[in-house]
Amino acid sequence: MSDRISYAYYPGCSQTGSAIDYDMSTREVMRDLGVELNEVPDWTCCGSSPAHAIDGALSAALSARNLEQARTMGAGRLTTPCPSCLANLRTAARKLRAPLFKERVDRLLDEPYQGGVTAKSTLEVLFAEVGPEKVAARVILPLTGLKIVPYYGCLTTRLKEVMQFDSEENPVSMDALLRACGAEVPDFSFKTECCGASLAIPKKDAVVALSGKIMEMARLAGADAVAVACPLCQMNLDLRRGQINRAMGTRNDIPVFYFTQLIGLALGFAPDKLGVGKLCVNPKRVLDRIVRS
Amino acid sequence: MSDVGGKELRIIGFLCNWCSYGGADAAGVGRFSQPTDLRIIRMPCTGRVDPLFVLKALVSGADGVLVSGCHPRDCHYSEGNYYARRRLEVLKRLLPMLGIHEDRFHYTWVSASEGARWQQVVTRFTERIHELGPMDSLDPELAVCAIRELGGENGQADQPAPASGE
Amino acid sequence: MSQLTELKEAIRKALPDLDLVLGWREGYDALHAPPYHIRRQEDLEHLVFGPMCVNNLASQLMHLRGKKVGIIVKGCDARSVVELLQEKIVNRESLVIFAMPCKGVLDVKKIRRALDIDHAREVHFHNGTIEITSGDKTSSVELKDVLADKCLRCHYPNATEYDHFIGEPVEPRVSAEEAAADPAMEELAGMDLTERFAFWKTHMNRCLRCYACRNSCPLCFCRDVCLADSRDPHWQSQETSVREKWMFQMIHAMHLAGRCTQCGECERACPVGIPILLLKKHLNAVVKDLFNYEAGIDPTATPPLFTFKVEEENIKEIEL
Amino acid sequence: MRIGVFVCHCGSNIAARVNCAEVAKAALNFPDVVFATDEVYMCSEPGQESIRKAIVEHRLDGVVVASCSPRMHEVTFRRTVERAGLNRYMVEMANIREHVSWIGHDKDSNTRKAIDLVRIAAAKLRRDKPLTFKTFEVVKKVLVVGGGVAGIQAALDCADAGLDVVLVERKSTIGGRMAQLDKTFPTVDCSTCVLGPKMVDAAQHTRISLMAYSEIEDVSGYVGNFTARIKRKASYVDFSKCTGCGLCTEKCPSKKTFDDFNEGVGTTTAINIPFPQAIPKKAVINPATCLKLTKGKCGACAKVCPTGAINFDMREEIVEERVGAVIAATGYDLFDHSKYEEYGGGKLPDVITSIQYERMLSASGPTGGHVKRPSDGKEPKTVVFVSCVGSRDPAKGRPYCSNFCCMYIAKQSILTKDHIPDSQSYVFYIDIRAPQKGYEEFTRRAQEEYGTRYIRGRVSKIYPEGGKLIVRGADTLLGTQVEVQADLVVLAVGVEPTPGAGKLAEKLRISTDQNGFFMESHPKLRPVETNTAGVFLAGACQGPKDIPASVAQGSAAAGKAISLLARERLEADPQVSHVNPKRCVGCMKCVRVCPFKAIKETTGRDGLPKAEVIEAMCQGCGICSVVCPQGAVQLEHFKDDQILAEVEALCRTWVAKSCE
Amino acid sequence: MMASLFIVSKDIPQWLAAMAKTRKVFATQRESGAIIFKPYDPGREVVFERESVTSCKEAVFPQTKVLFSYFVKKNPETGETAGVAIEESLNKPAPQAVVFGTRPCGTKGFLTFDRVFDCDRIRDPYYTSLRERTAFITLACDRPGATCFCHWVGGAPDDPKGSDALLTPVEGGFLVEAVTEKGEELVNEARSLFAEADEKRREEGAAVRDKAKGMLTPKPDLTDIGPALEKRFRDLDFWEDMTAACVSCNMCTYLCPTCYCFNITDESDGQAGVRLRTWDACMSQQYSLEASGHNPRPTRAHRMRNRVNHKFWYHPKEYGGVISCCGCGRCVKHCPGSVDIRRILLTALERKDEDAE
Repeated sequence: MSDRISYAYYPGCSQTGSAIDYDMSTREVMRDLGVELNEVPDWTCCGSSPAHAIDGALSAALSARNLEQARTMGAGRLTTPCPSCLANLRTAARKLRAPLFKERVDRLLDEPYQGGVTAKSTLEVLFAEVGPEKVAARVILPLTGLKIVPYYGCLTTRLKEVMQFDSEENPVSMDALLRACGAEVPDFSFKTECCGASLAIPKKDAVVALSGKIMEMARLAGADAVAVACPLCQMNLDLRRGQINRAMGTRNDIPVFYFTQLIGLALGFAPDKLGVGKLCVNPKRVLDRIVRS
Repeated sequence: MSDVGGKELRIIGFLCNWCSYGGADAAGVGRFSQPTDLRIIRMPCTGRVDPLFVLKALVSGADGVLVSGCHPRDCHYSEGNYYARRRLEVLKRLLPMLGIHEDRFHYTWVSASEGARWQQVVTRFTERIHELGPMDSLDPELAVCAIRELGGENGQADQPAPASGE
Repeated sequence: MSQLTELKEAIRKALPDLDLVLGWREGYDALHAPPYHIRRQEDLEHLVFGPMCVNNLASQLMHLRGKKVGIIVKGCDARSVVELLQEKIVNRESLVIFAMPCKGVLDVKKIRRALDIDHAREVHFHNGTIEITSGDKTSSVELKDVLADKCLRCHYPNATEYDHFIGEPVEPRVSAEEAAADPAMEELAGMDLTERFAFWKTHMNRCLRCYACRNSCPLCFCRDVCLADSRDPHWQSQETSVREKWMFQMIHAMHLAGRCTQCGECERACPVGIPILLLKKHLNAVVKDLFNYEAGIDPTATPPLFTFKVEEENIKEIEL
Repeated sequence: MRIGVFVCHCGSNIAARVNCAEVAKAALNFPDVVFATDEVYMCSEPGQESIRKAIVEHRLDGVVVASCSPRMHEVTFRRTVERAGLNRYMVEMANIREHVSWIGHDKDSNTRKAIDLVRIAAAKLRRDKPLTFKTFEVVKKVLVVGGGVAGIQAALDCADAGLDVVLVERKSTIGGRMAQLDKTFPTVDCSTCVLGPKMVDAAQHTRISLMAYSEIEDVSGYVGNFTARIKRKASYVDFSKCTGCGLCTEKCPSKKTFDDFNEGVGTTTAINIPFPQAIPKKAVINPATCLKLTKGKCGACAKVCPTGAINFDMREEIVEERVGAVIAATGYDLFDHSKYEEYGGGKLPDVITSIQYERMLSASGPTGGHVKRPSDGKEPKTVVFVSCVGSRDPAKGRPYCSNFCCMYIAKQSILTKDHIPDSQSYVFYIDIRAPQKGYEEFTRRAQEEYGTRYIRGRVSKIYPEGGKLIVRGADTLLGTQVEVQADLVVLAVGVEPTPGAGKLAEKLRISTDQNGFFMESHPKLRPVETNTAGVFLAGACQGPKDIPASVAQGSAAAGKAISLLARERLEADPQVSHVNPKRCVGCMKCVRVCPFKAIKETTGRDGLPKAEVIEAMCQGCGICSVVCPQGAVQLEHFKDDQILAEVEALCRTWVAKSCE
Repeated sequence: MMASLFIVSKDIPQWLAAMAKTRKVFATQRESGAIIFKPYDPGREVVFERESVTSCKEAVFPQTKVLFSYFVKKNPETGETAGVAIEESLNKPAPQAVVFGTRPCGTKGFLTFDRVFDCDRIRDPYYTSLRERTAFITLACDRPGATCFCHWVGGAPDDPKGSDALLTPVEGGFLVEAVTEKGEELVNEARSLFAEADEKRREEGAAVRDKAKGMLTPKPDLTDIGPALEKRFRDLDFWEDMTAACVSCNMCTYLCPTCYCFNITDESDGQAGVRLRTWDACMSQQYSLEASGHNPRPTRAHRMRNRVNHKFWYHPKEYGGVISCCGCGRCVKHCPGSVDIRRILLTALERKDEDAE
């Protein structure tokens, strides 16, 4: 394999707003590890919630359009940090193999869908192509002594047939990358529990209960920090911490990072380059320990 | 599904008695509906399937030929399908040089328990042959077929024997 | 000592222990050298060797089973002998092989096309040209223009299996890769399916069912009991339709798959110029690709269609 | 030739989708067909009688039956024509049920297809020849592979019927899975007490030769005349000297050896006798952990052995046995639950398998019958049983039901209460499958008398929290999520074929089903036979089975072997290859490819080599026929001409149709 | 013989086209380097420069001839046989035919056929029906080839025997002489294409023929060839040596203008069938194979002996001394082993006084 890895990059809507720090850290880390990201020109919403719940063809058409945008830039493969976007892109590509469905989608598109672009998560690119060894070799400030709990959320590896990456019940890719950064990664039973994101609007109390349980389990596991790979998970675990603590009567103050932020820190990037300042739960204690070591 | 897209095409299947023939039976028992174009010839083993039977069928008017036997390692005679695999692969690669689309011939492995798989194989193969359409014909042979007209429409005596052989 | 003298000497010594030695003699003109049986010492005077010795003498070995036979081979002929040894048609103990390094044989059809010659009284070879005297006229042509196609791409000019090697081995004319590049094959490959189908239909229409191809083939040793003229089993009728003629060539090609040493005798023998070697070349390439096997190299090998591997590296199961 | 065609309606099975009368009418036009009719049930008594009558009345010399699959009724109709005085091979079948009426919906297309299939059959029949049997002697000895309860039963039944038996067991003792069990359901009697006497009988039976710690290397030959090569593995103990006193096991310093018999609950010594009632009761050295064999030091066992049975230089040896029949009884293995990451992926110490629990419950087990949590040795008060772990779960590649887990869960929950009266058991289940005699009552007792709480739903997650295991699942009856705080979780792991089953199937030339279990010849009518004559199946190697079913099938397989070998001579299937010496050129390609070494080289009248088939060894695969370039080797009933006739019958019709 | 006419080369296709209006025309055409007889196709060039590989035998004695077809009729009620319907191929009249561009030797081949298939004893309708309807326009040879020996067996490069018209190549075209009325008719049908040949052309034609004759190698005296071959009959070593290069294929007999052996086979599905008459070849092992498995001519030596003897000994003996070889040399020229029948004859003659051991 040549050193140069190149991907079309599809940030996804969240990464331009609430999760801009995920986007920032992703770009920095990837660049440092030799992955060339070329942003898909004129990309649009992937058609994930709520479109996919209302109109399957429209949702697929949106994903198809983005994949075609990537194809026109000459890319055979695309990466996105957001599991939700990835799920929709990959689902659309699968469904479009059926000629009748493709016909319906093509009617919604300017040009018929041709296909041929595969989408992968940023996590998969880092784990499977860059690899923990290469990450470890480039670590400048190891996360030694930090217990970091990896939380993958429900979409990163599911559905298995769609994602075709890592174990759906006990994924280990993020564990390996964090270990490569020097962190201690304890066993964690709640890696793929639901944070409740899809109920965020209609049933806030359910979200708080689910996310609260995850944070409680992280505390029991002795976590100094939680690493996530999904903008919605991050929002629920981080932004809602006050609600969680109030509802559960806890005082959980474990910060929740994007895994790319943690890798970035280990690679020696300044926290502000990685958007660490955008986190709600104060990460200072963690940051201090990295610098100290 | 009476057949795929209208008129039936001419498809011959050579099936191993021990597995695929049973698989086709299993598909029947399971009522897995299939296109009706295929005509199955029962063989003792795919090791008995001479590639020349396939060629003979293709030059004689078949539009497609399917050979199906036991999965590797499952041959009732231990080794028949291994020989078949080599012979049939060579045959498959010969066809295009003869000007015959290689997709007109397919060999695969279906066990006696894989009724659903058999349904899939038959359906897909039949669809594929329909995509390719009827085979280009060679010269109309002197063929016994051509003189069947002698016997009237159904080959029956329309009137008392003109030149009795008895 | 010239190569021919050396060859004669070797045969002279071996002849007392042999029933006969297969060689070539001078033919009705200087361009033809028909196969010849050397039984007595005095027969040796007619023995010739040179680019006009086109026939593959291995084709005769099947008739001579049970006899102690000597055979003169060119590089390509030796491959046929190796194949016959593999298939136990000939017994190594009752065979003495005299190997001649070969720089190629003539294609008489090419000569006829290049030069307007009827009766070649004399033929001389020097410096890569062939000089032919016919009547009172002498004309010459570059040897490379009139050598058989197979020789232009020959990769085995020296026999690999022999008892006596006469003279020095010659360098292969081309590398293995060059040997693989074949304009006739490329032409066929360049056609689409319809064109190829029509190609064979046209060519096969001309076939006479004379079976010169089959009977000249060193490996078609079933010739007297060939499927093509058998009533039991009844594979073919006697009808001279394209269907039957083409079917025979398919039988021929499939039966040679993994065995054909590409000596080209079938195509050379065809009186009406049907390019039947193409099918065999193609199958040889397939066999090489699938089983990494070339016929007629190793006398102890088993031709690939008479054996198998449980895991075939190069056969991928194709799903519909 | 005079051919009769008989088209079967099979009630409405065929007639509803095929115009049978039209098929018969069309058949009357086929070459040599002089009689054609259709009947409601061809295989019925009157149906067969009508065939017999027609043969006599119309002087038929061949019959085509268009009905169901020949795999179903070919034998039936062969007998029918034989009764009418024809050779039994003068029958061809056209499969117009499984291959036509059951799979096609359009009656016209089906009828056309049925006519073609009859056409093929008639064309082939025209070239059929009466075939006659030759007979051959049989070896009156049975090889039983696997010494579990099914194998033991089969061996005992065969031996009692007067057949010699070779009983081969891979482990050092027979007994199999049943020997590992504490109690059996639904009687809750002691498993070893039931099995023990049978094991002793098997060991002491004069007709049974027991080969423990041995495996099948390969099997060649054919029904009545198999040759099995059996590998005696190196046990490093001379079984003829070992008395099973156990002194060596006491002195062995290598005490961290994985305890196979106890499923890794506790450890054992490098030299070991698996359990007190082992048969044969012989010690075996595990070469992976023996200090003498790994490091060249120690040898304590050799020093203390009173009979000098220890032999560190022992090598495996191959023993050859000629047998007439083979019974495969290789049993089952258990699903590796580490594939369930949601249940801890095998890393949570207090999540154990049901068979481990069984060993824990056993008084002769590693814990002396005391139930202890592996993590801390404490007695659990809350035990959760999870059913269908690796069963009925297509996502894990295990779509089938493992048959007996429901019942042993009930048994184990009852035993739990017996062992720990203040305990509470929970069972997560999908369905309770208890169809045999006394089974349903047994599961109700578990619930009603022993207070086991049954929760209908799958477990979605097991995770540790505060020294407990949280078992989260759905209660689909209440429609809610439930969480149970458990001290010990027992997974009812599914049943799968033994790891060597696939290899053994290859050696025996039998097939396996999609799940890897040995395939029976017919799921209903030939459940213990295989498609290889003379090879029979017993027990869970054919599919998950509980003890009574395994014992029954062991007896059934024995019955089949006994009836096979009761005859002095067997009839050889005459569908074998023959060489026409006039066509054979002696290239011996057929000799090269024959998997059965059934073709030999001889010398023809012209002094040249010719091939010759040894009929008794030929199995009729036809590989030889294809490699013979001159068509000299022909397989009876599948001759080139017969297959070509079938091809041509179709092609001619097709070409004729397209000319119209 | 009618007076000589002249036709320019470029008008030949027009003549062929005129004849093809009402007749089936066979002409020599080139395919893949081989000159063969094929039905005339205006899109394809007719070539004359060499003797064709195949003879024109196909025109009158097709390689496959359906003699008749038959169908076993059945009673629709009982399925029992109710007679056989037969379609006789003779009932379909064959079209008039012209063979164009055969050489004198090839044309003469049919004289041998006539002796066999149309004689006092036998009149084979399948043969004669085609023979009567076929005309031969023969091209005289201007240059005999290395394998030509028509003059050994009573022929000549300009022998008009058996031809209906004879062409002689001259500068710019051909001299045309009608030999029979049929030939005359063929010329007259396109009379406008022909000019009267002037003296100069006639002389040129005569010169061409003389030159060709002059080029012939000296011919041996074959008067005693029968007895000479008889002497060698039991001398299998002689025949072994003569056939060392023979591969036992059928080529020599199939290309031969005088070989008339045939085989008759039925092809049937049990109910409908055809009876075929196809060429057979005495060089094939099966030719003389008997049902018992015995073969009186088991080796190629036996078979070659039969071929040569038949042409030069048995046939002359049976048919008033006429050798049934036309000397075209196809069997020599195209033989994969370059087996030379002339050498066999000469060697036999050389040893005619030598008794076999």
